[in-house]
Amino acid sequence: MSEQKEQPDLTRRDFIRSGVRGALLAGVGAATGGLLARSRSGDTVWQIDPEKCIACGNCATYCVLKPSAVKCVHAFGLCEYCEKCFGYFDLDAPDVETGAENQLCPTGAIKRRLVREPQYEYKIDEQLCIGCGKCVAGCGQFGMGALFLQVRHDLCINCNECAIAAACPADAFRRVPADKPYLLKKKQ
Amino acid sequence: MNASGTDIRYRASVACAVVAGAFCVIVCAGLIQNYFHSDVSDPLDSEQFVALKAKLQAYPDDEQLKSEVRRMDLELRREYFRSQAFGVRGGWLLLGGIVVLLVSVGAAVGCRKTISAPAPAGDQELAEVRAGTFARWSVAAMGLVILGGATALTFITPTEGFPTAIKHVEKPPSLVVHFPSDEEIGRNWPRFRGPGGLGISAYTNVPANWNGKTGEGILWKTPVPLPGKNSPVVWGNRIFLTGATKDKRQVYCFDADSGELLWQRDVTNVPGSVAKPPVVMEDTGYAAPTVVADGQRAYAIFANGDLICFDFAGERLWAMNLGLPVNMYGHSTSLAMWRNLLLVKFDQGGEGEGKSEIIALDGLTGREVWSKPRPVPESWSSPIVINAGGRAQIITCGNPWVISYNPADGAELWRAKCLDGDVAPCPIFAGGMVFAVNTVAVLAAIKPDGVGDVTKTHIAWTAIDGLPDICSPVSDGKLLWLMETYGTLTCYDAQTGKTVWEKDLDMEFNASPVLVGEQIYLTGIDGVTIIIEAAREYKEIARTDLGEKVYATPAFMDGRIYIRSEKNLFCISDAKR
Amino acid sequence: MRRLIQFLIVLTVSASVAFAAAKLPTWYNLPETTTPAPQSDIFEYIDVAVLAAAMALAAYLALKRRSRRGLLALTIFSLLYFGFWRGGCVCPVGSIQNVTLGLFDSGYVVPATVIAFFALPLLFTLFFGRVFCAAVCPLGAIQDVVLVKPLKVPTWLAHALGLGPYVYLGLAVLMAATGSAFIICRLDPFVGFFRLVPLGKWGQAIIQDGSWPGWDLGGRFNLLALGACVLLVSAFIGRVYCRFVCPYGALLRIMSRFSRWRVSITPDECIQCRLCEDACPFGAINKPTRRKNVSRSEGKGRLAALILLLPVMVAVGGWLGGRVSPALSGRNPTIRLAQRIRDEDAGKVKGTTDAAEVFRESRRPVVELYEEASGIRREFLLGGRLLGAFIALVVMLKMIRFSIRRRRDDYEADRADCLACGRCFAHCPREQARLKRIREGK
Amino acid sequence: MKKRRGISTTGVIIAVVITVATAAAVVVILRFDPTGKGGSGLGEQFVYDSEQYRKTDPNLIHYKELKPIETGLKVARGIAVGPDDAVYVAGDRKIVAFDRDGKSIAEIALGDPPQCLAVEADGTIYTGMIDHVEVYSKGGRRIAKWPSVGDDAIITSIALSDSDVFVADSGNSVVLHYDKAGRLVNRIGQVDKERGIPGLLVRKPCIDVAVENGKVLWVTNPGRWRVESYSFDGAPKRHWGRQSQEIEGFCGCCNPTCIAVLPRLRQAQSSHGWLITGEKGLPRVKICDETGCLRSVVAGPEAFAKGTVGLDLTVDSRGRVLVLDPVAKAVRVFVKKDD
Repeated sequence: MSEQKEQPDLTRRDFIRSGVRGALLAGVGAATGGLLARSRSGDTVWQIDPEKCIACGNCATYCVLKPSAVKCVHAFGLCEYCEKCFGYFDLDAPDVETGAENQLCPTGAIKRRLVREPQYEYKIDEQLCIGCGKCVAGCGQFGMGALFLQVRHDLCINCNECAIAAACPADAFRRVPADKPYLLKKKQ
Repeated sequence: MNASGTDIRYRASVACAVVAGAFCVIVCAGLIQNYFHSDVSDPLDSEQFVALKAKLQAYPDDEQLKSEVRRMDLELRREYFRSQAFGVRGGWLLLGGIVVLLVSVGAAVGCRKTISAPAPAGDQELAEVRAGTFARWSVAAMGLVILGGATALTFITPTEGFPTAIKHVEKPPSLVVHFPSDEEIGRNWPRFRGPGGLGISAYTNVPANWNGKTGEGILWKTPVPLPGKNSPVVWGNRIFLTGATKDKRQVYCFDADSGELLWQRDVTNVPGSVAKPPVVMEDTGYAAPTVVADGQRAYAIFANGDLICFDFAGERLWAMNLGLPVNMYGHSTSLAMWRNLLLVKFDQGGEGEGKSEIIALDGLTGREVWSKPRPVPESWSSPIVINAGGRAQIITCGNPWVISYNPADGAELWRAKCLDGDVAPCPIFAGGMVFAVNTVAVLAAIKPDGVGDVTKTHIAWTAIDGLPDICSPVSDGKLLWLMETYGTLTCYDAQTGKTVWEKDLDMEFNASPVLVGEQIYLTGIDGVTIIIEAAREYKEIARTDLGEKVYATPAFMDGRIYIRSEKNLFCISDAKR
Repeated sequence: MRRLIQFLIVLTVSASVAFAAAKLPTWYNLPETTTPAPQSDIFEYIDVAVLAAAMALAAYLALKRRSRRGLLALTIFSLLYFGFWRGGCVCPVGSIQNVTLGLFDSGYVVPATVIAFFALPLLFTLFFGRVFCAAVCPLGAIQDVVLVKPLKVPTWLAHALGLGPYVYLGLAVLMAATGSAFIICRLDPFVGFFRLVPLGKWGQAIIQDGSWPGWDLGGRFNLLALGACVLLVSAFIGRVYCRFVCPYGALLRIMSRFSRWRVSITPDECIQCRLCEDACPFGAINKPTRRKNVSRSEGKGRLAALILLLPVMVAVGGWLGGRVSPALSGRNPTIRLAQRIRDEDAGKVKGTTDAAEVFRESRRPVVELYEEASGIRREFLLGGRLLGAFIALVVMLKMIRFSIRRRRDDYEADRADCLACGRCFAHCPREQARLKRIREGK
Repeated sequence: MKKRRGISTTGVIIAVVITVATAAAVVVILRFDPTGKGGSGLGEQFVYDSEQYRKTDPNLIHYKELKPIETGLKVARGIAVGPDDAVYVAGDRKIVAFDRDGKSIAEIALGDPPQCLAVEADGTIYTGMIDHVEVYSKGGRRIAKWPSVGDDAIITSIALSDSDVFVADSGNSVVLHYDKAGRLVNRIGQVDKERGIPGLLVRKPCIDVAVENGKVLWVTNPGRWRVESYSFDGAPKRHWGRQSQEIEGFCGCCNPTCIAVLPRLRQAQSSHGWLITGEKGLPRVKICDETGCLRSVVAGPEAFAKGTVGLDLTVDSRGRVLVLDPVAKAVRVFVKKDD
């Protein structure tokens, strides 16, 4: 076990090591280089396609945040300001007034305001909305579909894979460019 | 070393940690209790509240019930927000507690941290060997655990596949307006009398000798199911014909190489198609008009006004009925095309009845693009589309007008009054001149660059010798030939209108003559084809017999002639089978 | 099926028809739908810069400066920045999946920042050892700060559990490559905590409009519960996630094995004082070997047997992986939908699911779905075989490694296992001497 | 090292903690439902439930369904009955016709996608495109193309009398009265306080018109959940209808979407002024008498796919109710049970 014997052994090992290191470096470089060549720097964020959404309620509970980053939004341009709003009133509401017994939203997040008889404005109080989509279902089934769910980007932390997207039965989540982060329903 | 100082710090840290830990446990318990108490996020899921609402359904006008619901709603929400606020406050307290706990525990551990003296080394070598063995065995055991887990997984999950079936591919509709180029048209025989309807073959390598009885020179022969006087139309390797009887109409597509009937389609289910059969003469039949093809689709019209379009695969694209033509021989004007427009000359009724018109339809959809009424009574002559005077023109013959239209919008370009009677021969265009002819009228040479009524200004010459009543003229630009039904062939000088020669062939003709290079093919009703020189003197080159009656003008393609006899479709070719 | 679909819009009337909305009074201003913008992507580039700088600093602190205190400070900074500010996303651990999907699906574009997050720690490790783990990774950091009383995990158990990262990595790559799921993200134990204190949300609100969004806490109960459990364990078993779970750690181990420079316990030479023997809470210190009278022939025979067994086991693993692939493919949404539709059609299951109902409403031909599913199954078959072979290979290589006796003269940090945390420095008397020299030198 | 021999309390506590935590972690992971299989987990209060209105009292249904006629269309828009009870359906870019037994008899290619159609007794077809009307002969040739009604126009229905053509323009909430040559005669249904016309209110393009006995024009006013009748000079005559999810009313925010006049069938039965109405939201077809009182349900919501929008209906001379189902892309045929 002399010094002379040790020396070549170590250098051989070092040689192999640096060889492998070079190979690994080349591998990582090739993979990332190839991907970089394809990557466009444009950032993307998660969003719900309202045309696909079925208002199943998963958005309210599958988000990694609580309350969910998904909220109901209202496309006022689509809204008909109905007196009997099916997103506001329970289907079997006894009356068409703002009493709690008539309201559809379980968290009372929709506010009603008279514009001009018989037109009423309905606004979402986002502090209260939990994104359950109940009003979305009502408005979609009987109304204009002016209420729909969207990921609010002041809340969303843009997970690598959105937990709601993984649980969405309608495949309604997709990544959209960050400079156009909303898929709002518009007048067709 | 300051032992006592460390000790005090240690004890303080431990005490702090214990307090923080207890605090954390209490807060945590409170939070968990709160979490399960408020249950998910549903303030209204209280049974009492639901029952109250259900009751309200039964008594919708009970004001007291209503106020009860509202009160309870308010209460539940207040409770919900209180619980939420509790949760948030508790969360912060817990976080603070954990931080204090961590810091104090860290401090306590830090105080007690001493670099411990190593334990006495036992039999290091043995320990090392044993460690290696242990490691090996534990890794092997873990590998086995994975193996076992995977095996178990294969047993508990079904591996059933998915049913498969043949995928149905729906071809996308082509929306691009496509029409064949002049060059493509020139290579085919897309309409009555070939490219441009001029009766001129683009190929000169066609056979000159055949015999229908012995089969000599006949590449194939295929029976045509229903009778018809229309001529074969050839595009690529497809030949189109129609056939009809009083109450049945069909369109056929044959393979040009084998003669196989690729498809045959009944023309039924046409909106407004009249059940009553039209009046026709036996000379004309129910399927006199010739098909037109544009490389993608074939169009056919029948004596009862049914107009139909198929693609080359035999898929019906559209159909319509133009109304039962009022026409004493039966409708027999063939179709024409310009670019994507299908041109239907639909002359009917008596003089001054105003029933005649010319219609242009979009070939793909059958949608009408334009239509123009025509100031003529019924006629049989087919239109041609020419390029003359720097513009595209549709040339039509009627009694008494020869009218030229702009094919793009149907605007009338010029008209000349020179015909009379039941006009059947088609106009031709040769040597810069339009020639229109009918028996009992004249042969007129008209310069096609006029505007408005050009009767007085643009008719170069007229002549009256040997005027035909069925067969259309043919011209190479220098000479022009007229074939009269009873066999009188007249040759004119196309420039001057002087008769050059006249020859009585002593045969009956319905098919129009076709110019093939320097020769003219004349096919008589009895099936005999006479081939003469297209020259200033009459000279017969050959005479050959098909042995079956022929009413339709043959189609000439590369090395082949297609002749429709009364019952069959023949392909004549020098190339032996 | 507790909850059927209530709601499906069949666009028959409204399609391609323009329609005027309500005629409202002129004084009424139509409210705009508020659309808060997402965080600017400038932040992501800043993140990349911070990552690179933090790793450079960690390398300096661990290798050159040999400062445990500095590393601890950096650890806390990383925890705050990458963890609580950024919400733990995108982290290099999760980026494995993006990169995999990017390599397998040409339609998927991996953002440049994610590629940087994937590659930078690998490259740093190749040169400086696992300095990323030491003080930059927020997942490691949160475990590190709660490590109160490290217990020694028996080496044999540590080696057995050390298979975990490879299995996890293989599974994650398979799931990502087939476009099925990002399981690393789904099972990330710490996101709940990172999102509990929404530093990023506060910062964003303040930067963007100067508002204060309130003291609300975020985070899901189940995620928090998982995180709490892992943290509780890691208070006693140092970095339990990093050592026995983290798939990125598996990659870093490979890189670290061949690193150019690395942490050494002693600043100069080992005097074999054995004081550092128990210094490492992660069991990453190797003792010197002593071979004197162990018969080598026995070891050689075993080694030969294992090497011969290697291809056999790899083949067995591959075969078994193929057998397991249908079970694994159940995680793919398309496969799941196809199975559901098939079972519903065959009457095997009662009722329907939202997904199945949406599919039926879409009127897409079932055969098409089945074909797509069969295609994915084939991918899974291949992937499963490779995964099985990979796991078998790892097991066999580990066993072979334990059969080779390496010669080691000094106490050394294990090339692969060492997290470069710097805890052992203080245990070395040579280090103490060095520090003293520095102090006195000043 | 000494501790190895005896077992310290701290060691036990730590071991217990580790075991419990590990077990809890495993349980939590197993309880994870990343694929959403378990549903949202929200309470009943968060579920929108309209199922109770999707069932009809079978005693109210006096009609039974025969074999439907498959139209073969991709988009089915409008239905009308022509001479000899031939059924005409407009959709895609064509009109298809079937004889009274459901056999295909004709197909007419159109240039634009049709929205609706009406067929005269002689077989002339009036078809409404988005903004204009085209007239086709019985043979399928286009006879006339009327000028565009305007950019905002959405033509949703056409009705004919002997000399008039009524065109419902949902885009402008008005019924346009033309003569047969395409000259605009009058605009019916615009807000007119003096005559007591509240105006047509629509939220989705779905105004339908029908002519009763060649004298009375019936128009749907979906935003007000009612039907209105007018004389041909535009004077309002009668109206009935109210909002309700119950079968007696018109559901949703905008209904009925289509109407047809029930022909007087038998001497005994006075069905004068009876209408057949079709709704969306809760897709249902029912018959109401001249006062708006429900007389019969032809088909309840259970007969149609959920979310069916854009029904059109007509009645033939035998009293068969023909409903164009845009989801099934078929003509659903309903006859009275006792027939």
